[in-house]
Amino acid sequence: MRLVANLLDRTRPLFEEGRRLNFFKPVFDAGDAFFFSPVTTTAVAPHVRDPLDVKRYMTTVIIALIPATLASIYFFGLRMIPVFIVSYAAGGAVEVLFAGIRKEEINEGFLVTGLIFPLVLPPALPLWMVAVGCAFGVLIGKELFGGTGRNLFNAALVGRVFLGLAYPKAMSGAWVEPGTGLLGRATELTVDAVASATPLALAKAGEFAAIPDLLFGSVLGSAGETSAIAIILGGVFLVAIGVASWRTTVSFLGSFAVLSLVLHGGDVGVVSWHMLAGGLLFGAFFMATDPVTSPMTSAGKWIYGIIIGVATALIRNLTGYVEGVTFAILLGNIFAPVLDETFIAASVRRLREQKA
Amino acid sequence: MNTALRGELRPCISCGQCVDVCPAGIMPNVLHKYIYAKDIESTIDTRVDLCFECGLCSYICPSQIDLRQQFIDAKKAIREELEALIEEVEE
Amino acid sequence: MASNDPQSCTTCALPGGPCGGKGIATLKDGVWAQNPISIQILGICSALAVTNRLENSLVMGVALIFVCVGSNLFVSLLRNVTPRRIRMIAEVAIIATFVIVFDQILKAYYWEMSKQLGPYVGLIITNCIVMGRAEAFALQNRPVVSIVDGLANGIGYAIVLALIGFFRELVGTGAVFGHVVMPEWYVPNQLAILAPGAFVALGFLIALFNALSGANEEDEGTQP
Amino acid sequence: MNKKHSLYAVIYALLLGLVCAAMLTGVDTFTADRKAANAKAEEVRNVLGVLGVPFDAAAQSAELLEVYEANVRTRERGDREFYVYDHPTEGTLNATRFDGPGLWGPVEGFLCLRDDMRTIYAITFYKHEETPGLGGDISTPGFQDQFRGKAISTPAGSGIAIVGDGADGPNEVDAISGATMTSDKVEAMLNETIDDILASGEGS
Repeated sequence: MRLVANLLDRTRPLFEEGRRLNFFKPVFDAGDAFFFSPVTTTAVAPHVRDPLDVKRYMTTVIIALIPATLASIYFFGLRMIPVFIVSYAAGGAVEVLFAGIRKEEINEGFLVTGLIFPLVLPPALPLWMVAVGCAFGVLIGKELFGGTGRNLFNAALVGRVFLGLAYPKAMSGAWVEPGTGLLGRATELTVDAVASATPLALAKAGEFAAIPDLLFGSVLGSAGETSAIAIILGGVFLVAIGVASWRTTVSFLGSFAVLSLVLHGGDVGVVSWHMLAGGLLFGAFFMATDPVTSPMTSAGKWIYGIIIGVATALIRNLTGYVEGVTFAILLGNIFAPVLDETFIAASVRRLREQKA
Repeated sequence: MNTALRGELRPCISCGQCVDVCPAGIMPNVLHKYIYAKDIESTIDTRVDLCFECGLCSYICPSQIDLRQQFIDAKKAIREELEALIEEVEE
Repeated sequence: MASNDPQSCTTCALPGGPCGGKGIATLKDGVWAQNPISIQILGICSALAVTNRLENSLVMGVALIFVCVGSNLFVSLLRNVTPRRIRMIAEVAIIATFVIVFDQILKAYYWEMSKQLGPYVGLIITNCIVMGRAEAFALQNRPVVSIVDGLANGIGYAIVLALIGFFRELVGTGAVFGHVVMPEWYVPNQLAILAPGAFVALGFLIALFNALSGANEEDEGTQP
Repeated sequence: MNKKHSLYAVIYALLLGLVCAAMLTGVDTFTADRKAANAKAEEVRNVLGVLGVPFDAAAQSAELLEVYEANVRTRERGDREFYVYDHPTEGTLNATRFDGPGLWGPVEGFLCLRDDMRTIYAITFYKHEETPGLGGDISTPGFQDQFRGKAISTPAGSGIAIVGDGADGPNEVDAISGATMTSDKVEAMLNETIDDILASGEGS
């Protein structure tokens, strides 16, 4: 650690105002903050802070994603590791560029986007597509709206929709047969892409994958979405610690289940199968709960979850698409500010009547 | 080295935790956005005057925004503006 | 408006100054400073719908130039005899006539293109640019300068459409005018030839035009 | 006459309407022949294409019609219209139109059978709204050429099967990977047409 500290101290002046590397100051600060905690204390009350700051927030999300990440490596091979690296590099490059333009510091948000993005992609997608998709998502989905905290849409999902529309053939032909046995594919460096149908596509033709396979995750699908157990494990941790809002998750899953029951004529078996298949759980725990793109009011979160749940059920059952979670969440994102506006106006009215 | 304590420069991520903890029942996250946009009208409407500066919002905020200080400043600005207005009327 | 003072023209050397001395300014406005698409954001429906290929974009541009010039000329010629109450209907009738004439010619001599453009040639009737120029310019100006205005706006529209069409065809199919120009390893990005790709392309183009003309400078620092 | 007067407005509108109508009528008469020829040629081009009649791709509408008239005749078989062409080397070919719902919109095409009315000579899909790059590939030669020589009726049963995992039977073709839904819809509409053809053949 002394070595790192020395290096940071020695190079610090290079990044100051007017020096050659000033544009890259955000990179330096990010590295600095990654290794060492800030030592400054506040000069004014309340003097102490809740240790759960944004950095911890993001770290918590990453910890919650570990089970799904490990599952993706187990089922779809070591090739996932370069995929993660490429995703981080592409998203990070856009982030650094904009941090430089805005003269702001790099936000920790991209640590989550960079990891979540490959998990919602087919595992055998060419690396350059991962890079293009991640860069597009961060650029169009986040930075053009003003960066972290101001983005309207979930950046990872914008990237995914972009790839789905731009390279439909690659996106539907990059699945990998999941590994089995003790080590799965975690010992294999390369994988074979196959173009078979995913469980949801087969379900449209009346063929249902076995529920234990869906729970464990040994089915075809996006890298991080197949293993229901791994997602629930991380997701419950995230909700329990308070980073993800249980309101969104519950209303999303609840409304999906209710509407699916109606559409399937009360067939509980089919509905519970649908709850485990595809990206529903991953979306409910990790994507829809993104605090920036979901409403901030509690009542807004309930309705937001219901919009997504209803849209997912409708898309899955009544359209030509087999999966609807991505579109449904982006649709929910559009409604989030409107919902906030409505409920904040109601709160303001209530506050105005209150005596000072 | 001030990554964690650079106040409003770090964006609000709309987590809503300040609303949950605020004993005065106001919405610090909404107020923060109005103050940042210098929208004094809306700041008054959203009842910044109800804040009694307990600092719980500053404590809980994961973005380390010093909400308490912002509200103190905002209230002071509003008071000054009102006084100026009263003086004008009296004259 | 300077329509009634026939001053001699200083910019174009034509005797008698048929354009009232503002030919060049009108041309510049239409093509650049008041570009109908990138500045006024008018007529973007067709700009999104038909720009998936460069050839389509160009034909559409020609169609708009034809209609805009024709309708501006006739609206301007009739401006002193048209009753104000029914001027809008008269404008629509003139515009529709020119649109249908172009559509019929396209159907007879360029069948393939007519099929590609589908209903969008007919929809020029409702294009805000044509109606807007007739209402805002031709109704108050003399015929020659009205023709210049129609030409300028048509060209402004055609240039933007051609740019979008070029970008979308190149990215979406790796080709220009149907000839593949991108190297073999290039994988066409099919988003570009779908409607959402048109939105993205148009967005970037408007941003580029704004950056070049320095518009929106006063907006600095008002974001929440 | 006073410009504000209603009668003036009515007369003006009438005159303007007359002039516009006259212009349009003129243009319409002037282009009518060519437009009709183009519309017919559009149809003819599809028929000639699936029957394998040699024609110049850049030919004008009138020339295409000539080629069509010289080579193709039509005949009714049951309720179905067939375009018949005596191919110099392949024997008599019979083409018929089929249509049906695709994934996103209607799909239309021609199915061309050999003399025995049991073997496919060629197939084309000339109109569809499927996803470009996925279902849209039904209009590519790669997909359509697979159908050549396939049997629409085998001792095991009738119909074409579009299968996902390696076609090997005499009536099987490969589905488009990633476009299961489109493949299923196309299979359904083809088999409906084939059943219709086989049923209409029994009576004749």
